[in-house]
This record gives sequence, structure tokens and C-alpha cells, in this order.
Amino acid sequence: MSLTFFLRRLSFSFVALGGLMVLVFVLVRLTGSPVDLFLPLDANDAMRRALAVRLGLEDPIYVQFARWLADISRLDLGMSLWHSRPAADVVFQALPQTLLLGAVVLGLGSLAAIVVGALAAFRPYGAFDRIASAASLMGASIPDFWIGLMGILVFSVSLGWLPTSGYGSPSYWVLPVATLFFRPFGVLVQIVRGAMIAALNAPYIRTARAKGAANRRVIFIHALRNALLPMITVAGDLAVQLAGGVTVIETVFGWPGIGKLMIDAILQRDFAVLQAGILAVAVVIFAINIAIDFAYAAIDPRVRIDK
Amino acid sequence: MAIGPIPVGNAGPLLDVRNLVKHFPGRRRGLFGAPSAIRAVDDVGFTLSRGETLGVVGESGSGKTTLARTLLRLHPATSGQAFFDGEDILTADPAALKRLRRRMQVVFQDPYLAFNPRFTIGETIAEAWRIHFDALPRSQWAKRIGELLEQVGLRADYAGRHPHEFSGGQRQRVGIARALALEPDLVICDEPVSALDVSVQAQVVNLLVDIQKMRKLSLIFVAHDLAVVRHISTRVAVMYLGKIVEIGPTDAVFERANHPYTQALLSAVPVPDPRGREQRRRIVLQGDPPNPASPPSGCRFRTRCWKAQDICAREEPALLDRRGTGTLSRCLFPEAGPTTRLPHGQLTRGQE
Amino acid sequence: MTKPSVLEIDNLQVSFRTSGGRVAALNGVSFAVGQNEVLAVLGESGSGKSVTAASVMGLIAQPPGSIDGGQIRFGGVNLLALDADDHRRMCGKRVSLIFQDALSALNPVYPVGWQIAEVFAIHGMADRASAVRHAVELMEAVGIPAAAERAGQYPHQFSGGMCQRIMIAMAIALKPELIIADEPTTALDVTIQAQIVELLKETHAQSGASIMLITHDLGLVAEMADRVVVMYAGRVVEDSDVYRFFAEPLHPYAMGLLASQPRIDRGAGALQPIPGAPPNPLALPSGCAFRPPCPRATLRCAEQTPALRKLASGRAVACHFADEQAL
Amino acid sequence: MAPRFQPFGYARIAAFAVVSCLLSCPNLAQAQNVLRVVLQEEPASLDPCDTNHSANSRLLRNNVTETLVNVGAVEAVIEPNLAISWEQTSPTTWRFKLRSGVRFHDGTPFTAAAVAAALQRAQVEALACAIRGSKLGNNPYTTRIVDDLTIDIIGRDPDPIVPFRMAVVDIGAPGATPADRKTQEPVGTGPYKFERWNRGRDVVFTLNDAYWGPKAAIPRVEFAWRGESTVRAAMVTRNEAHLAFGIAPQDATGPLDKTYLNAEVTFIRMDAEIPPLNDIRVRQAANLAIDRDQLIGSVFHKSVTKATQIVLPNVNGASPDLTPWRYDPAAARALLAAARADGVPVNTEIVLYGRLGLYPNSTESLEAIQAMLNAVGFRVRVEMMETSAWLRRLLRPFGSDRPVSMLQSQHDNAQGDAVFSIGPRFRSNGNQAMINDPLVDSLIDLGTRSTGTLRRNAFRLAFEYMEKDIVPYIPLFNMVGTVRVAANVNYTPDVQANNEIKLKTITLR
Amino acid sequence: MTAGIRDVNAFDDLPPVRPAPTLAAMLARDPLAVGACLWLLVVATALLAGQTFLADDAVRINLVARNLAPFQFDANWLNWLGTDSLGRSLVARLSAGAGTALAIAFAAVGASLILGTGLGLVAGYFGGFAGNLILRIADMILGFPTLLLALVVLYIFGPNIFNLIVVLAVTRVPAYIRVTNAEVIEIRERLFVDAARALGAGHARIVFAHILPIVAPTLLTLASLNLAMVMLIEAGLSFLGLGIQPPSISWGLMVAQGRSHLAQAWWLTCMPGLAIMLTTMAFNLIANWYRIAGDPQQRWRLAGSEASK
Repeated sequence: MSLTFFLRRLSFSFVALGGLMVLVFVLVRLTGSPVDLFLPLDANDAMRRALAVRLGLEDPIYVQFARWLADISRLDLGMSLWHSRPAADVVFQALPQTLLLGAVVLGLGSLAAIVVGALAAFRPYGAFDRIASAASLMGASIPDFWIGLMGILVFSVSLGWLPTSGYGSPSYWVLPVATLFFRPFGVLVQIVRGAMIAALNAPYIRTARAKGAANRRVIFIHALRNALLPMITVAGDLAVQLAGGVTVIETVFGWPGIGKLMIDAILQRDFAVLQAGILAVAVVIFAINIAIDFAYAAIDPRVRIDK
Repeated sequence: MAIGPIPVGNAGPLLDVRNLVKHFPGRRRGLFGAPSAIRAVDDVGFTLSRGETLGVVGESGSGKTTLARTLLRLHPATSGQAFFDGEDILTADPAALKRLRRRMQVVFQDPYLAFNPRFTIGETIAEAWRIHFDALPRSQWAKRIGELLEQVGLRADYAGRHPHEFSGGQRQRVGIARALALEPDLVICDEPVSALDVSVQAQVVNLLVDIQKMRKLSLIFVAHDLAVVRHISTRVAVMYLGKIVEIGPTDAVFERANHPYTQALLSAVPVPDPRGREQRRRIVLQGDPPNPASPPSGCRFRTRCWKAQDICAREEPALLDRRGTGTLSRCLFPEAGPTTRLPHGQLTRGQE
Repeated sequence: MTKPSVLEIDNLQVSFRTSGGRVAALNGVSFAVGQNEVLAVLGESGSGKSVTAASVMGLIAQPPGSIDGGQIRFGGVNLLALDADDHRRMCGKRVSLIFQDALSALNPVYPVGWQIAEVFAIHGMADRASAVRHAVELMEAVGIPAAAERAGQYPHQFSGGMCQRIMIAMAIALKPELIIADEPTTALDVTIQAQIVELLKETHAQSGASIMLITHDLGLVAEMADRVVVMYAGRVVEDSDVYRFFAEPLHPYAMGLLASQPRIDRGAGALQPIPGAPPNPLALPSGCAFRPPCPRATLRCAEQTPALRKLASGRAVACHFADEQAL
Repeated sequence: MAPRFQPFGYARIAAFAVVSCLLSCPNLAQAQNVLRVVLQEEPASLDPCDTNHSANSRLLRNNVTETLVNVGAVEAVIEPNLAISWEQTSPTTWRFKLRSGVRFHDGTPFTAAAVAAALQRAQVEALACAIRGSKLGNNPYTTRIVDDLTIDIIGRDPDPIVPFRMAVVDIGAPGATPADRKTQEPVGTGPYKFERWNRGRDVVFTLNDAYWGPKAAIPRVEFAWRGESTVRAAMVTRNEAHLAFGIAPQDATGPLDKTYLNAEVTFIRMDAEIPPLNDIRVRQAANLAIDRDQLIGSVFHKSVTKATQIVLPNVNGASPDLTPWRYDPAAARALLAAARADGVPVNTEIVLYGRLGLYPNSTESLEAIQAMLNAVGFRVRVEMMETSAWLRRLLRPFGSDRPVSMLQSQHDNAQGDAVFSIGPRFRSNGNQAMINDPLVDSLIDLGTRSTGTLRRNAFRLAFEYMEKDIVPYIPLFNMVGTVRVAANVNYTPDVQANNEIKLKTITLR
Repeated sequence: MTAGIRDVNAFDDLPPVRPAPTLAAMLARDPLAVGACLWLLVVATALLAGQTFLADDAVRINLVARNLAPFQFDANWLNWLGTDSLGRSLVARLSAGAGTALAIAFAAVGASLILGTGLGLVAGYFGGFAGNLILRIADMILGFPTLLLALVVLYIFGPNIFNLIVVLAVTRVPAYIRVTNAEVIEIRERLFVDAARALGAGHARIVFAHILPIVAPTLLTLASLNLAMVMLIEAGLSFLGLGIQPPSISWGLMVAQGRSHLAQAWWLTCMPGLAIMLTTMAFNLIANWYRIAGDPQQRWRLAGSEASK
């Protein structure tokens, strides 16, 4: 990955981010005003108008946008109407829990997928492969919110082994992580398996075998590193999509993360939090993409900076 | 034979290529820098008469395939002209180009990739008439497909088969049949036999030679296999890094090569005869060819040439017949090269 | 042969499962590689020459492949009867392999020096530091300039010829008794081919290892081989010393092959191709596989598969009608 | 590839660490000195001036911050709290005597100045306090400090119910409550001190040892939130919590579940301005078509009672004499037939707007009601929506090209005076009113201006006139709430439990 | 005719045409795919029933027969899978939900398939500024969580079936653009395309006769996978309250509604969830099977073992 490429990618990301923010800014304001939601039912027109004026909602949208841009340039993401706090605070309080959950899920999912996928690829269409393929397909097909509810029903309500929901000690992590685990695992097993089959059929694997390398060495040193490349790409996409899956799971498990926050912000028309949240998600995704580029470069010398 | 000879227009060469240049964009320099150019074909010119076969040889990266593709206008040329029967291929408008393509056909290298796997052989051949709908009335398609298949040595009833059912050699025969469907004046063959086994290769070469003679076709035969080129060509052009370094009558080039690169190339080809191999000496060039994105100044071969002198870096030799042998070459110091006729020849060894 | 053999292949039978059904790739292949000998295995695509090499190296994927019978004796041991690990320990150490397309035969994600040094690591022959030192020495030995510096570079930074040199370095690293070179020059340009042939010759001269040269290139055979084994449709049809082979080939297929080869030292003139299509492994004719295009074929050829007969001269041929006197 | 490779032989390479030791279950409720309460939703703010949101007031009201007076839970009468007495000294002025010896949690004394500051702060435009909207009306109040423990509260307009209004103004410590922004760390005079708010997880209160009244029994209280009724209920069963509020009817089946009348009344508003609902017979038919008995104990909790009007009968000004609608589908059909005969377009499709999650089984209740209405000949289509969209249908301006509709609604009058309910819904200029009747308007105006019996009777007349002669609503039920109480906790929820969890009354066994 | 041509030979007989295994035969070799097809058949039957004679049962309220447990086969068959909290037959509701789920999935996938393929062809075949722009926009959409995107958009434009289909289609379009683009770029460079161009073929002929038929199997596999994905996303959105709105019936919504009865009537959540999972899995399995069956290199795995020899 050359510096040029990196810079170009960076500039594209900024343009995309800017476009996204304009879009979100305009669109959320089309959904109506937060005033009715925020004020009690019995509030009169004067009070509603006063609040709207105070929130700047009476101004033309380009004035609002200019103001928002000016605030952004001072690193001010605005005040949350409902939380009466800076939206940035609200978002950054929720972000770590989501990132942590996503990282744990993706980490475990990738690890398990690598092992299962690699072993399945060793004997394509063998017994282990068939079982692993069926299991991974099932994993990729499970609606996460459903398996989450079933998990609560069985392990918490009926058996009482695990806490029902909430955020805290490791036992609180088991159900959410297990719930979110299936899909990335299922998808990644398929990818790793495919990539490993391709890698194991590559000429350089014959070379390694001809050198006398043992199976373990062939699989984990020669084939795996090559097979990781497609996996990393897909894992990146999964990481992005996980942000969506987390939303559902946070709702089910009362997980204090950014997904739940965004849902609430949407329902409450808390524009500042919604905008800050989307900005945060976009920045995280951007960071994930950069990390993937670096991981790619670390694994594959062909994409590194040419001397 | 159902179709008579194509009426020949004005006299003069069928194809006249002048100063043909084809650059490919290379890596971009810096964030806003202009991309560098890979000079795949650089200032190439030659003429081709009716009924003549020009062999184009060179190693990978020499630009021989790019030359063929540019002449077919499969990609646009950077500059230069290529007159086909007086009409410039490179600037022809779509209608004119379509007209030209009817007279100018191609046989590709890889018989596995050159066919749409979903078409039957018959459909593949008939596609020509589908595109040039006035070439042959639809009622005659089936009959003509059968004739063409038989002409290239296949059974007419194979028209309904799919390419994957055929062997490489058979597929290449179909490729020739497809090229002949429009009764062209010129067929450009881009490495037509390099993917084939030796025994099959001979079949296809013979077929091409026969058809060429029978139909008074002009052929451009692009290949890296010097033995095949020698066998089929009346004239040979040797390319190195986008330039023609030597061009002349086949026997002259093969037996009295002027250019050191041609000499090295000829000497490198192993001769299928073990007698006297211990005494045989060959020119072994050192190192790899330079990067075509930044070719050496002056003579492009100087970096690997054992005769190179200072002037070779400053001055680019023109393509001239310096020794009056009928062969044009781009070398300031041409001399009669080693002959390839005698297996026991004493050859100079390249720089050590 | 008077020379003792390093490798003896005896009645080897290998088949593969394909969409068209089970295909026999080797129908009882037998030949031997003598010590310090360069043996060329000559054949066209589908003749089974690469499958033979893969069988020796234990590279037949099972499934879809399966080794149905025969023996591969290396140094007196039947490799096919060995435990997979024992077989593996022989590969790379006592017998090594050079592939056709060196660029793709090198792992793209590891430095070339590492890949050469790995040979030592796999066979526990050197510690890390000396393995790397050996690797650089080997790169120098095969003619890679600035070897110490280039050892840290990756395959994609090398040309095809350089990659083939690295493959050769890898193959000679542990001073094996046998080097199998599977079409080592096919993917290369002529001038680079010449370089690699020179290198192989030097390597052979210096190491004294036997070389089993798998190729379809008659020129290369003439250039390098001491003896030639011709394969056709999964069988050995001729086994001969190289001079007599080129002078008077015994098998009709070998004759056809020589006649169809265009030669750079001869001008225009019709080639004499072997007529017809190459054998379809899914539908081999009964009896002799070369029967359909063979000018000498009789009814006997369809009824009886000719065995590989040893002739008085030490040559061997699998044809009912071939013998030296007849020529 | 070697034929003898066994994939499972290598599984040990990736053997996973055994994590089960980490999975010991929390058993928090076993601790003797902690009360753990699980609620439906986390408050957005913990500012004393946002106690109009029940998520906020359930935590703060009379636990951390206190009000001058309280409204009784049984009879809607005013009881002393931080004020010990009050009197109306002029039509616009009320004088409150404050309790002495009360200190805020930060140590500062509770004085008239603190009351003045809290009231002023609650009315600051820029703060957008939640209590300002409805509870303080549109009447700006000023204060006059008479002495440290006496304060006059003065309205711009005459206001006969200032004490009712003061029951919703929580008083925070002036020194610890910034005037220009919301506080996240409330400081009040109540029996519990705010300790921390771990956002997304919990809020913790600890006992205020210096409380002016009888001290509470439990040293520490933790609040948490879960969206699912099932989960909340399970938390008590599983000893993760002591009190779980908002248990849905279907979950409220165990011996631990305590049900309380929660001051909520649910009903359906009909758009009486558009045919066919502009015909009273059609509106009456809709009421007669609902089989309320069927709904009780199925979709609604078995303890709900049939509503007669949009407030509870014990509210000041409500009518105790109204009776619930009977279920009479035949009569409903007859009324519709009569209306149809008069050319009323009875077959027009009526949209029944519902709000998702308005109360447990909100959607199902509307589906059932839709079925009942359609059974007598209506053509009703349910459309469920989230709050914002629902509000657009609930509140003026309604828009002239709207479809004819019914709208699911619910109202909570915990303050005890009908004025909080009647004006916005029935007066012609009310922001939720779809009727325009001069008699109703004048009755409401009369009641609002008056006190005592006159006020009560004016409102009562208005309610009765409306229910009999206008029928703008389909009253459904006086709702109940259910709280699951752990066996070792003494807690009895009252009618105010949706807004107030009276922690000082709770003890552990 | 062949005069003058040497070596026309008599030995190039091709083996007789081996009949390619039919799709049905290849399907029979994969028991999982057979199971998937059977399940989809069940779903299709239910779908038809749900649109016709079960339509009324799906909304018929019977407060007496509330929350009946499943698998009581002595009862009315409509109640074999239990009833919901309003006493409605789960069999009928699941059948009605199948219609919603599949209609949305097929509409969204169909729309994105057509749109994405078209745009991908433009981007891949013509490239240039427009192509680049298409790819960048696709990147942008793909670079954001589908569910979150759908959430915001549905929230803004209102949750109804049409908007849901549009949103799901738009979020899936980039996948087709990318795949089509990548494949077209590769196929465009294949020799047979050059051969067609050398014959004088125009863009239309190259795209529709040569490129599209080669890309189609890949796209169909992707579409099958996307059917599964779209179903899951639709279910998730309905679960969050931003997809199908009650009283419409969808499997995801049924899970959401059943959630408040989790402790008393597990089947309200479990049955629709299983339906989603099995259907999703069926699409995935068929995609998997087709990936092998549609690939001549892999097809032998689905051929009769030694029998064909």
C-alpha cells in the first residue's frame, strides 16, 4: 500500500463522510421536529414554538447546517436535547461497550472460523467438512435477535444459569457474545474454507510439500497466511455489518452501547446524538478499513509500498 | 469451392504500418503526477504484401502481441498509421472499421479461452455472419459451417458440439475456421500454436500454410517459437522492448543475422539433436530484459549486448540495411551472425 | 543398465476421479533413474509424466487421485509403503523437485531467503542463523546478484528466470541424490531458458545428483539428457539412450514426434505431424493407445497391449513391431 | 497430500480456554443492605426540573428531591411535605410556610430562597424543563420571600390550584443545582442521597442519615433498566432484583406480582369532525361494539376496571355517577343501520391509529378492538406507529385532508384535579380536542376559575354532558400496573407508583 | 472441397456426447439441498394457503383459545403449532407471514439484481468517470451498516412495505455492482470477447451475447444468498419496529410480538424464528449447491460416483 494510495483513500473517505453527514443532516430534519416529543402533551403552541426557536429548527436548513459546520469545526457536536449533555459525551460513553462487544465477537468468530475452516478445507467434502459446512451455513442463517431471545428463555429464565441481560461481569457477556457469534463465524468458515481450498491447491503448496513440510506446516504456515487475505476483507465487511447486528442485540440484552443509543435517538428525534452517533460509526468504520489495509499489507508483501 | 477469390484492389502492399506507437499507462507518480508510460510498441513500421507471411518474433514484453492487437484495433493506438489497402485502420470510424474487420481476421493463442464456452462450434463460426448480416444468407449458414469445418480437418457434424469437447488442436482448427468465415485478406495469428503439443502444433502449422497458399492470404504470424516462425514465414521481424530490431527475408535473418540480439536469440534455441552437444557453444545473455517503462537510452539492447560501446547509449540506431544483405537492423555494429544450419558451429560466448 | 539406480519405478498405476468418471493417468509405468544420470521423461500433455513426478514426491491428492498399484523404490525403499511422515522426510532432502512455473511455485507472502532457509528448518539441518547464511550462499551459487540483499525480497520482486534460480537453490540445498525437474524451462523466454539450462548443467556437473528431467521439449532433451523415457497415454513406450533415440527412434510415436518437430536449423518444408487428436484419457482405444494414428497398426495392436520389451542394445520399446533390425 | 491425516488430531492446537469458571451467576439481591429496582427505561436526565418524565420522577421524587406538598394517594387531597401549611392570600397569591430544620444533602439549609430558586429555574425558557409544560400551566409564577421559612407564590392570573401545582415542583439545593444548565447529580432534601449514575447500567442512591423525617430502612438502592417485561420479571425470580416495575399482564401471574391502580385511563378518540364519525349514532355504535369483559384478563390485566370517562372517578371534578358502556352488538348494528339509512357513509374506512408500546399488549388490544368494531359493520384498519408519528395525529393542527380516524390514547392524572385533563382534550381550543361545543367550553372555563364545590360540579357536568351527549371517546379501562416484589421485601405500590417509588416506605424482611 | 489441404485425418473422432447430469440428478446427490427444496416447497404451499383460505384465520381472534400450546394434535389442525395471545392460529399466521417475508425478499433481491447488474455492467464494461462514480457510491453504501442505514431511512420515509423493499434493494445493489463489475472486467479481457470484437461485434452484442451469460450463474448464486440476507434484515427491522408494522404479519414481527410472551408462550417466538432460520438456510444451501452444480469443474462431485463410467 503506497502512501499515495493511502492518501487518496483518505481523501475519498473524507468526501464520503462529508456526503453522508449532509445526507443525514438533511434527512433527519425531514422526519419532523423533536419538539412535540420532548414537551408534554399539554404544552401550548407558544411553548412549542419557543423551544423550536431555541433549538434553531425555525431557521432555513442551510443556516442550520452552516451552524452545525461551525460547531463541528470547534469540535462541538451539539447538545443532546434529551440528555441535556453534549452529544459527544453521550456517544463516547456508549461507544466503548459496543466496540468491545464487536471486537470480542469478531475475534472469537475469526479464530474459531480459521481453525474450523482450515480443517474443513484439508479434506474438502470429507465428513468434517460436511459437518462444518452445514454448521456454518446454519450459523449464517440464524436471526440473531431470535437466538438471543431463545438464549434468554433457556439459559436465564428457565435454567437460571446466566444473567438475563445487562452489562457487567463476564457472565453478562456470554449470551450477547454467543448470540452475535454465529453469523460472523458461519460466514467466515465458508470464506476461510474456500480460500484454504484455493490456497492448498496453489503451486506453492506443492513446493512446500516437495520440500518435505509436514501437514501442520503446510496448512498453518504456507496456506493459512495466503488464505487470510480474503478472510480479512470479509471480516472487515462483517465488522461494518456487526454495527447493525449489535443494534438489535443491544436492544434485546439491554446492552448500553451505541446501537441502542442510536435507536433511542431516532425514536426521540435527538438530532445531535443521531448525527454524532453516525459520525462516530462512520469514523469507526473508516478506522476498520484502515486497519484492514494495514493488515493486508502486513500479510501480503505484494501490496506493500514499493521501494 | 463455393467462394471465389476476393477481388484485389489497387496494387501495392496490403498492409502498410508506419511509425506505430502504443503506450500503456503505468504507475502514477505521486498523488497528482501523470502516470508514466510503458512503451509497449514504439515506432514500428513495416509493409506486408498480398500472399506474404510476416513472422514476428520476440520474447515476452517485446511488444509483439501488443502490435497484433493494435493492428486489430482491439485497443487504440497512441500514434502512427496502419493502412490496410489504403485505409487507415487506426483512425477508421466504426462503420469503416467494421468493413475493414471483415477483411482482416485473427487467430488467438489460447484455444481454451478464445471461445465462448456457451456457444456451440457452429454458433461460434456463425457469429461472423450474425454480425455482418449481409455476408451470407442465413439459409446457407449450416452448409457453410460444414464446409469450413471440413476445410480445417474436422467433421461437419461437430457443429453442434461445445468447445470443451475438443482437444486443443481441434479447437485451434475451429479458430482458423472462424477466421476464414468472412473470407478475409489478412489473418493475424497471435501465438496460434504455442499452447499446443509438438505433434499437434505441426498439424496446425501445416493447415495454416495450406490455407494461406490456397487462398492467397496474407499472414502475420506472431510467435516466440523461432523454429515455427522459420518454418512458416517468408519474412521475419524480430522485436525487442517494443522496437523492431531486425527485419528481413526469413532465411537471411536466420542464417545471417545482423543484430546481436537476433544472434543471441537464435543461438539460445536448443536444437533437437544431441550430436556434438558437448562442443556446441551458445550465446547466453546475462540478466533479464530491462523494464519497458524505463528502457535504456540509445540502443535498447545495449545493457545486455557484448558489443556495446559508449555511442550505443547516446545514439539510437535507425532500422537500416547497413550491410546490404536485404535485412534491416537497428545495430551500429552489424556483422554476419552465426549460422544456425550447422549443429557443430563455433559460437562466441556472451560476456562473462 | 550397469549403473546402479537411485530411483526405480515399477508398474506404477495412478488414477483420478473426474466429472467424466475415473481416469487412469498411469497404466503401469516402469523405469529407473541411474546414479549421476540425467534422465529425460519425454511426453506431451496428458501422457502422465508430471503425475509420475508427483507420485514420487507424494504429491498425489487423494482424493481425487489414488495410487492403485506398483512400487516406487528410492534407495531400495518402497516409498509407497512408507508412512506419510517418513515419505515426507525424504522429500526435499534426498529427492527434490523443481517446478515449471517458478513464480507461482514460490509462496508469495514469504521472503525468498526464508523459503530457501525453510528447507533446512524442515529437516532440522541447521539453526536459524546458519540456515539464513546457507540460503544466501545458495542464492549466490545459482547466480543471483546481491544475494544477501535480495534474500529479504519477495517472489513478486523477481523475474521468472530469477524465481527459477531460487527454485533450483531450494532443490540443491540439502544435496539430494535426485532432482526432479518438471518442465523447468517451459514458462521462460528463450534467452532465459538458455541461462537456466546452463545452470542446471553446472548443477549436475558439480553435485553429481541424478536429474529426472520432465519435458516435452525435444531440444532440451537433446541438450541435457543421457537417457530418455518416452511416455504416451500413461505408459512408457520407449526407453533409450539419447544419442540412439535421436538417431533412430524405435516407437512409431517417437518417430512421429521427431518428424513433427519444426527445427530452427532447417528451412521451410512441410512438417510431418502425427495425425489425429491426442488420446482422450476417458476413451482410450483398446490395446495400444497409439494404434489409431499409427502407420504400422494391425489387428493385433487392438487386441493386445504391447509390453515394454527390453532389446539387446539395452533399449526398451513397447511396440509389437519395433526392433532394431527392422529399421 | 498425505492420506493418513486426521483433522481432529489437530483440534488440540486450537483448544479453547475453559471459561466456565468465569460464569458464576450474580446473586446481588441476596445482599441484605441493598435494594435493587429494575425499571422499564433509563431517565434521560436526573434534573429535579425534569420530573414530569416518569423515568426521572420515579427515581427522584420524594427520594432525593422533595416537593412542598404531596397529593394523597387514596383521596386526591393535598398533604404537607416540605411545606407545613399554605393559604391563598389573594386571587393570585398563595403563601406557604416551610418546614424548619431541613437540610439539603450538601449541608445547606432548606429555605424560602431555595424554593424561589427552584420555581424560577423550572420556568427558565432556555432550560426547557419538563415540568414547565403542563404542570405549571401557561401562567408565569413569581415568588416573594417573606422570611426564611415563608414564601409567597404569585401567579400572573388567578390560580385556585397552586398547591396541586406545587406537588410537582421538586426542590434541589440552589448551591448544587446550576441555574443555566441541567444537572446530572441531583442534590435535594430527601431520604436518599444520589451517589452515582453509571450511564446505561445503573443509578445508585445511599441513605441520607440527616433526613428530617423518619429514616428509610435500606442503606443503598440501585436502579437498573430492562426493556423486556419478561426479563424484568425473571430478574426478581432469579434474585437479580427486588422490585421489577411494569410487568406485563401475561407475566403478572405469580404470587410475587402486586397489582395497583396506576391512575392511567386508556381510551380511543374519535374524529368527530369527519363522516361517518361526525354522526353521534356511529360513535355510540363504536362504544357498544366493544366487548370490554372479553378484553379483561386476556389482553388487559384481569384487575383493570372499565373506564367511564378519561380520568379516574376519584379525581377532583370527575363524575362518580357515570357507568361503563354495555356490550350490545345488536344495538350497535341497529345504530349503524339507522345512520346508513340517513345517508351516513358508514362503510368508509376508518383508520385506527395506535402507538407502539403505549402499554403492554398495545398492538394486540387494537387488533382485538378492530375485530370487534368490524364485527358490527365498521370498516376499521389498524395502523401502528411510533410516538413521533402518533403525536402528529394526536396534536393540533390536524390538517384538513386527513382520513377519518380513531386514535388510541392514554392519560394519567396523578395530580388529582380534572383541570389537568379536561382543557386540552375537551375545550374547543385544546390541543388534542376534536370537538367544538360552547357549553363544554363555558363549563370548563367556569371550573378552571373556581374553587371548591363549584369547580368540582362544573367539571363534573362537563364530563357527564360529554359522555352522554357528545361521545367523543371510547373509554376503555382504568389501567393497573404490576410490580413484582421479591419475597423478602415489604412494598405495596399505590396509585402514584408510576411516578413515585416511595423508597422510605420499603423494608426488607 | 478439401483438395489441397493435407492431413485431414480420420482419427479425430470425438467421444459420443455424454449427457450432462440434469439439475434434478445433481440435486438428488445432495441431501441437504433436497431438504432445502422440500422446505421451500412447504413454505410455498403455506404461502399460497396464507394468501387464500388461511387468510381469514390469520386474523380471526378467539380470546377463549389464547396461547394454546403447540403439538396438541387432537385439537383443530390450525392450532397444531399453537395460538397467539389473541387466540389466532399460528399455522395461519406463519403462512400469512411467509407471503410477506418472501414477497419482500424476492422484490428487493429482484430489484437489486436488475439494477446492480445493469450498473455493474456499465461500470465494468465502459469504466470511465461514470463507472468510477458508480463504484464509489457502491463502496459508500457498502461501507455502512445495512441495518443502521435501513433504520435511518425507514425512519425518515416511514416504515411501509414499499419503502422497506426500496431500502433493502438499495443496500444490496452495491454487492451486485461489485461482483458484476469485477467479473465483467475479467471477462471483457478474455480472448473470446476479443475474438468477437475482431469480428466487428458491437457493444450490445458483446455485453448481452458474451458477457452476461457468463456472469449470470455467479449473480444467481449471489441472489440466492441475498434472499437469505434480505430475509434476515427484514426480520431484524420488523423486530425493531421499523419494518412491517402490525397488524400486517411478518415472521420478524411475529418474533418481536412474541417476545412479550416469552415466558408463557415460547412458541410465539420460537416458531417464526425457526421459519426464518430454515428458509434462510434453505436459500443458503441452494446457493451452495448451485455453486457446485453450476461449476463444470466441481460438477462431478454431484455426479453418480462410478456409475457414469
